[in-house]
Amino acid sequence: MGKNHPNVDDDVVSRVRALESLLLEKGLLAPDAVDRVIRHYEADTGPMVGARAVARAWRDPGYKRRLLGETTAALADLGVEFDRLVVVENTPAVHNLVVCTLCSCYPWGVMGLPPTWYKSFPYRARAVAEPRQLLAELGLHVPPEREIRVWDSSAELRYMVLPAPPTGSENRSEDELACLITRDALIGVAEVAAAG
Amino acid sequence: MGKNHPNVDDDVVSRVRALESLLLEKGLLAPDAVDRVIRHYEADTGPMVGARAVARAWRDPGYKRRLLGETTAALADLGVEFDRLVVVENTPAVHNLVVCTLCSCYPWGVMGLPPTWYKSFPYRARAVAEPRQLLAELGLHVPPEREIRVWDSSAELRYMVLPAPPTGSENRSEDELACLITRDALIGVAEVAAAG
Amino acid sequence: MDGVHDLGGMHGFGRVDREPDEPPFHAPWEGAVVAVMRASGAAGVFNIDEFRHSIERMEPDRYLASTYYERWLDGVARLLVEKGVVTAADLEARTAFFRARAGASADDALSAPPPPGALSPRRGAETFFRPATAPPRFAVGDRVRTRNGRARGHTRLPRYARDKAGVVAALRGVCVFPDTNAHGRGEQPEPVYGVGFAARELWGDTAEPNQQVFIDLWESYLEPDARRG
Amino acid sequence: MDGVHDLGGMHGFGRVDREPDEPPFHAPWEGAVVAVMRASGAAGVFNIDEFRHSIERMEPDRYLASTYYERWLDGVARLLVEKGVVTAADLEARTAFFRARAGASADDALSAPPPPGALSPRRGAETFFRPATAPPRFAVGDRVRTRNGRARGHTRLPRYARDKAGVVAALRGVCVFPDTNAHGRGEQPEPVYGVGFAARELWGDTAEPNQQVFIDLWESYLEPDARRG
Repeated sequence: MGKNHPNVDDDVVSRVRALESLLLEKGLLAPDAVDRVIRHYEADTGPMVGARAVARAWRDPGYKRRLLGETTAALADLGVEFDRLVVVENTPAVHNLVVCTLCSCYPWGVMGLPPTWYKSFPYRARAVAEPRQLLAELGLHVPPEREIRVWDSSAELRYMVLPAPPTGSENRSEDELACLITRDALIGVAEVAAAG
Repeated sequence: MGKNHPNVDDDVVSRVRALESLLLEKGLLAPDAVDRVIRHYEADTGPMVGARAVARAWRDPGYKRRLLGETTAALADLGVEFDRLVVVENTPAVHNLVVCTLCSCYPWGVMGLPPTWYKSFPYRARAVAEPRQLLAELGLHVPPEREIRVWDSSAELRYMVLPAPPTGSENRSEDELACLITRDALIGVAEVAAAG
Repeated sequence: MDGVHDLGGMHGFGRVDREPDEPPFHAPWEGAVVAVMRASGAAGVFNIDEFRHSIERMEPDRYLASTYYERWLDGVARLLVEKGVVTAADLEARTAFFRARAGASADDALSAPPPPGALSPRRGAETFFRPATAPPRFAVGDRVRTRNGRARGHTRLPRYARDKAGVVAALRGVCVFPDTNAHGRGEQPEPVYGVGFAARELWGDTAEPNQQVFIDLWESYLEPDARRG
Repeated sequence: MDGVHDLGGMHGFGRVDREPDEPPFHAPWEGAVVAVMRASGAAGVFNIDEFRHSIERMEPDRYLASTYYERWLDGVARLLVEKGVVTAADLEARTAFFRARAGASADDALSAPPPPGALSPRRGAETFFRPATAPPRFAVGDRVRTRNGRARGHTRLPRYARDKAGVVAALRGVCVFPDTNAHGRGEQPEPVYGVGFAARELWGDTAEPNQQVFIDLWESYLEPDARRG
């Protein structure tokens, strides 16, 4: 069924160690490279850059226009260098959903590591062909009159959803709003809920 | 890669025994059913019915017309009850090839058990899309001016190729000819070679 | 369903290897699977379309990692459990019994002799043809186009031949319809047509030259071809 | 290539399960695979298209039985061997070394300190855009049709979107062409178009209502749409 979780498989671990050690030996891998990668993603988990961009867009109509129309510049405002993001906006008429059917392309530089379910075979298989049913199974009911646009990340462009702000967002700061924005909402499998 | 040969896997063997014994217990399986199946196919291996029909067709133009046009009746002449065979004739202009892409349908009643390669994933995948290259890899070079017709056994019809007779066939008896006709020739991945 | 079983045109499976002097079965259990499948079919536990669909429902990675008779085993076992002939618990327990007793024969697990009256599997008597109830919609020579889209359940219209134009080459008779028969919705017989497709229609400019593919297709897979390519 | 990785529209994979509070990596070796992949890429051993194609070349049953980072591991290892950076024999021997020494760290196999000068992986600096050398063939609003047929090698035109009509929704810029770049035939940059397809065009009458799919497609995947459906 396509495992979501790795075997604690000695052979896999040994093979990774072998590659690591051979590349170390040949001077292709820096001694601290593995630790750096792991520390980077453990420190910088989740979609914080994307969430900050969305929160700012909700508060600032000018930034929202830039995020949608001059995305690379809008990300540079947040200190992020990423020249191939496309931001797609949810509206009352349109719900957006992001997938990569051929592999698992995802905007790592903006949204961190992709979650395992995004990389799973059922998600890759079903999102383009039965998104409404899939979203309903995930708890998001999109009414039939609302169009679903699915973005299959087949080239080097990467996609992020600009979700609708939750009710009451006008009374919250950008930082408070950013904390409400989940990775799932930036992929399009959830809405952003108002916090209690 | 899709194994061609079974694991000597205790679990598979145990599971088969379990089904066998549960069906015996419930009176759904006759005590001698397994032995009968195995003895039947060990005694009656290979494509003998099909080979006899082809050999007769080579010797007898009237039988050939019947085999191509009234196939069920022509098989009944050989004592075989099979109401859904289609016989396709190789000619200088046309080479025929039989496959089943969706499972591994095959005329068991006429040609015995299908060979493992016929049921293999590469054969099922490639025969409809790159038959000329596939046949060349199997040693049968079909010149570009000769059309290849591939028969994908998607319904309950079953297909058998009527190959071209080898040179010198007019000097041989029907029984001698039948012995020259291989299963591979009846599927369309080989020609019938004249014996030395 | 559009599963990994629908292999026509797929890449990545390597070369076709032929085994010289291949035996009928590579182990006796393969013959036993054939006997179990036939006995279950003869007893009316399932029909051939349910059987094919059961195999298609294997987990995709297991389908691709299994041999032909391993797939049969999986398909038969699933149906025997789904149809309530055996329980999953009984099957697991009995499997464990034999796993602990290598070399035991099937009746070693029986506390009494098997009941009489079991059917011996027979071959060849079954027919899939049914009487025509209406004239066929298409005639030899008609240009037809196959249905577009995904198959909701079992189907015999391969994915590589969806939304493609072909020519009716033969009327094959009226046959049981797998798409309903596999799902307990009856035989609903339909005319079957032998349809020829130019390789170029199926495979575009990656087609080999001078090739056709013929596929036997049920009437509801087809519509008249309105477009000319 | 049209392999099992091309999953859009396939059935048989079950439900999507989300893991609550999923950690960044489920084990440290996953992070090590990311580091090894990035270091090899940064050293110019392979490009991203070669890497994707390498993963696609896994044996199909193993692809479907592996996790995401297991597939990365397979893809990286294959390329490092094919490119001659490590030999298959060295990789097997080193793997055996660590299999016999659970818990050993990577440098335990080294007889001398690693040479200086290794690159640290960097992120974000790479761009896939290239200067335009010719005007784009299509404009926003143009009706286009995707190429029919099988992919000979690596491609980013999914199988479910072959021989389908859509409308150009956006010009994405000129980008490295994966179909050549994955095979050592150069970057051969082409305009990329965001093309919208009605779900009904892709999935026929099995489509859900009111849906479009947008796919970014290179110019040579497209031709002007001559037919009107």
